[in-house]
Amino acid sequence: MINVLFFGPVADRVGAAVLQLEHRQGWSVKDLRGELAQRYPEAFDIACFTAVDGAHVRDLGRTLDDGSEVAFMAKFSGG
Amino acid sequence: MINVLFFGPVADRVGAAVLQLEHRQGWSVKDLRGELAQRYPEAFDIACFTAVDGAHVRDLGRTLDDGSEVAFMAKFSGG
Amino acid sequence: MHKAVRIQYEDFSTDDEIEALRATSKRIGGIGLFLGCARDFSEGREVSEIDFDAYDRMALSELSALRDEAIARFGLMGARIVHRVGTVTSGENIVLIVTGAEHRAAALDACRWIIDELKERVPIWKKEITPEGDSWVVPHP
Amino acid sequence: MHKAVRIQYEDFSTDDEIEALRATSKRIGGIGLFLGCARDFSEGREVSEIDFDAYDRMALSELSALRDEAIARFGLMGARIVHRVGTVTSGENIVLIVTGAEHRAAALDACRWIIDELKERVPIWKKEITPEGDSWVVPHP
Repeated sequence: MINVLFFGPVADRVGAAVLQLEHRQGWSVKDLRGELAQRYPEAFDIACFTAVDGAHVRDLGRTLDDGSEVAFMAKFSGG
Repeated sequence: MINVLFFGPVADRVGAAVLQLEHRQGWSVKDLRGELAQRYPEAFDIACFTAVDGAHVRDLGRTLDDGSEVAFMAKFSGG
Repeated sequence: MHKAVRIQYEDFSTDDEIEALRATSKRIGGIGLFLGCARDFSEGREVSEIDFDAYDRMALSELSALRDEAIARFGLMGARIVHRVGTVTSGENIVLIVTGAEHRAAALDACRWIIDELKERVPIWKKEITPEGDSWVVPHP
Repeated sequence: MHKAVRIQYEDFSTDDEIEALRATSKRIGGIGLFLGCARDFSEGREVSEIDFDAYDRMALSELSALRDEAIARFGLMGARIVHRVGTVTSGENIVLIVTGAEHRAAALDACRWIIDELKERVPIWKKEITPEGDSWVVPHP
């Protein structure tokens, strides 16, 4: 299972804070992003940062282990 | 009368915080400084700032009015 | 004693954080502090409150990493960072950064660096609640 | 209410000064603060206390001028400066600067500018009391 997390403006546009997807062998962050962006195009318009298991990920080619937690995030506005 | 004020390290070297001197017509800050520097050379070695009536003075040629308050001060070390 | 890096719903006390920082060393000569507050105006609109959402787990680990980096980079004797989440009313505290160093330059430079980096790196989002409606804040580039 | 610029023998409260600053405007989004403390070490010597002497009248007017200049230069909504004189024991507060602005950069830049200028322009002198004797501090050039 892959846990996908959304926060703030992205969660508003998806209409959910968490999605659970079946894990697929060899699936990359990019593959996951592509599939979700088709379902939630408005949310992914503003999702410019990605984290896997709580750490920033820049290489979207990285494959996802079963049980991963993936967050697609809008530009931060804390502080 | 001219009130001459000393503080901190300069007061320590003069051995006093206040001196009162008779006012002399046409006397400048420089004249006053010269006379006091002869009496207290060690104090005036470190007296690098001068104030008249509570304001920094850079033009030592300025003449002193009767009743002036003059301070000869070491480099500041507050904060 | 509170932890040096926190994300919390409750307000915090600047005095308590300063005291906790000082308790770490008697060699601290300069303390820098930045306190972010909720303004009642933002770009011409009246703001009654601000709602914060955060990726708590990641925000905490990013804040801890920021603190460690600041301590190493500026030679700090200590640093504390507290950020609120949930609803913050106009005029209230949002974020507090406190840094302690031997001298003033390091303390103030570190404070500035931490708040700048926090805004870039820490997954927290704010929504402004105004009489005309709510909107997520889009940071300037 | 305490004045915004003071020279005093008594200690001060950072929370009180922050509250007084905030009371001046609800548009303050960022508060910068610098707190100078008496360290127990200075250039390798143990320091038990620091004695401050000041040209009170001139120091106050220089501090007021500094505050006005900082408000104009950085577009501050408020600023407060408190400096202690007399005897300050190791670990205690010496000087507090608090600045409030719409945004963080102005608040922190102003804080830094005020403490730097204060050291150059305000007639206050410190003497360190150590087990080996007392000595007036000679500032670095």
